[in-house]
Amino acid sequence: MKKKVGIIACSGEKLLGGTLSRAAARIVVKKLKPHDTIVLCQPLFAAGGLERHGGQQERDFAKEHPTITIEGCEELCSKIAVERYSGPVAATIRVDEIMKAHPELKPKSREDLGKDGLKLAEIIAEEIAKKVDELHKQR
Amino acid sequence: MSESYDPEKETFMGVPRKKIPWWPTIDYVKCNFCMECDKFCPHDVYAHIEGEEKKLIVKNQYNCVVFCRTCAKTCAPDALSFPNKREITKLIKKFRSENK
Amino acid sequence: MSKKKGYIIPCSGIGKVFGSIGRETAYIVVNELAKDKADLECLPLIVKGKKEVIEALKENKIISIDGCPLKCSYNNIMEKVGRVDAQFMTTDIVKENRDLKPEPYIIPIGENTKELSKKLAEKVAEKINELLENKVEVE
Amino acid sequence: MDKKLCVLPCNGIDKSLGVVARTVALKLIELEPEMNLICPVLLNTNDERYETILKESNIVIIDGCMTRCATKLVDERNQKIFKRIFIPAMSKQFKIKPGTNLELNENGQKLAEKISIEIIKELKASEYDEISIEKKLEEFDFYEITVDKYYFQVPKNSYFFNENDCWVKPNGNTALIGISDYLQNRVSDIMFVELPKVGTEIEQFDDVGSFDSVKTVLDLISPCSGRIISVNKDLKEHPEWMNQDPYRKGWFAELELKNFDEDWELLMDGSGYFKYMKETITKEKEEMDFKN
Repeated sequence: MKKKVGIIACSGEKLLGGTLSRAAARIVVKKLKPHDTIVLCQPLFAAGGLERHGGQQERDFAKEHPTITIEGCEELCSKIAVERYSGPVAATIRVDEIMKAHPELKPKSREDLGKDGLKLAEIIAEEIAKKVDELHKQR
Repeated sequence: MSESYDPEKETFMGVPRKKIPWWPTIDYVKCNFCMECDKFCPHDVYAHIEGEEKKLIVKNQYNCVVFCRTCAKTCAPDALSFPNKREITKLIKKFRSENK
Repeated sequence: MSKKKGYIIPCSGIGKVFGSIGRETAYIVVNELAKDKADLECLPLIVKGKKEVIEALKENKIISIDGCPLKCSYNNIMEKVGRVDAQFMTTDIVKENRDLKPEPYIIPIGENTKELSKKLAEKVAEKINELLENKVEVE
Repeated sequence: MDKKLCVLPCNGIDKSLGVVARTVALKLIELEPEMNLICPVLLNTNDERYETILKESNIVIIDGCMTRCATKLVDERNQKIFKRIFIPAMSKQFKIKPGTNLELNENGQKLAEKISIEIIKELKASEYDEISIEKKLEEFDFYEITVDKYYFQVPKNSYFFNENDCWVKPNGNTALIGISDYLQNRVSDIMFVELPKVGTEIEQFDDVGSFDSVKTVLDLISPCSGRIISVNKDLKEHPEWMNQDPYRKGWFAELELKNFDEDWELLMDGSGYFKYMKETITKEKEEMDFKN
């Protein structure tokens, strides 16, 4: 049985990169790889085992399953959180790099991605899906 | 539930699902085809029929969860009805005692 | 009125619509209702412990917006900064407007979700004015 | 005060803030003799002795400064927290500066006094003393299965289930009813509850009130027959308890049982329901595969 891959979007609220990373994560988990991936929430890693349904589940899951973080900017918040509370990250996707690789696509804003933004989110999502397949091949 | 849910095999409290007459009945006088019930039900009990006078029918009645009446709650014109729960409980008890 | 600002920290909820209401609220306040008096910060950056951000928060007013009882924004800010001046729950605004059921989809958010975010944004903006006019501390 | 409580101050003896933290703890156990004092040094060195007390009680944590040693001591444990006290924040709130000398001056004493009184006041106001029907539900043994990142728990004994994922916990001729961990997970964040009217007579499998989330509205389908003698009014303010603690704090209604021994025949015990629940989860997974 293939192990599920944890997707942790940086979901930073301040930057366009955050909105894109969140959108891409949802496309992967809902459309491209619904059976092989699950979304984990970055702040929950630190919020830890607050209530019973707290982040303890994020930490435990990330210890036993491969994880891919989607970073909206160079701060790499998700990667750092996962490595601090659970363990090494299997792969990291840099949204800002993909944006640079597609100058023709100009997302509208962090509030509203617009057509170009959604297309970019699709491209990022495909990149993640490819990584998921690679991870499953390695298993 | 999709094809993988096979009413033949399914049981409820040990009684074959096919033996329990539990599903919604649509009162087509009241029903305004708002489709709220179909939107609510996660078990594909209802189905849309294009171009028919009765645009909504109960297609997979055995997908319906016994004793669950929540779709009737979402029905504004109150057009959905279910069998009497006490009769159904009696029927289940009778079946179980006969097949102990 | 102090030149200070109100920093809004919405939670990064990604799986449910409650997170989106928090972000949408923050954008409305920062872009419209309290234009020069409010700003927002990425919660993952605070979780990561970015010094500049934490220092900036300390000198200003901090408003957390959370989407579920785990309160990752509130708890992580208390952990890393030690103070939250006002906390909001998007679930409260949903409870107060039972007729406005938020749509479950997130990209893009539905009309009810936008409406709820506007209502919450008004409350948050009002609170920021209160905090910045030191009404709260004077009592 | 029926819920056990303990207090854990930090052990900062090199700063007045730490001394204030300790003084608050000492004042608390004076004002509230039932409260246990947890020694941070002993907890740090060998904490078997504290194992039971910590497990059964909620804790008041008092940190003297930003290093937060008391919080760190408790952080790794899945400990129920009643209140976190951060002395610098309190000093700002009460506008009293404890000064720097380690022998607490008059201000330091006053600050410690004010903080302990506030904690006691909050204690009294919290559910511990309120005469809301605080159901004394002890710890319970449970089966557990993890699916992706969600835990699904089922108590091993004294709870009985119907196939609509609702439970009954009989106790003499009365019983509590509620929803299972599986059902609360499937419905997700519960926002509103419609509690039944006290005094209503119900038959087994009747619907007894309902609970709404953004996703759906569901009725609680009663596993047993009887008369409603009380309802969990706290759920009006805290519907999320049904999600966080579905078998205890999230209880829904209390009934006076009518013929439970007959109802019982149509119910499953903990192990039976755990098996049934696992089958439902696998069926749902297969279905998801089918759909993709």
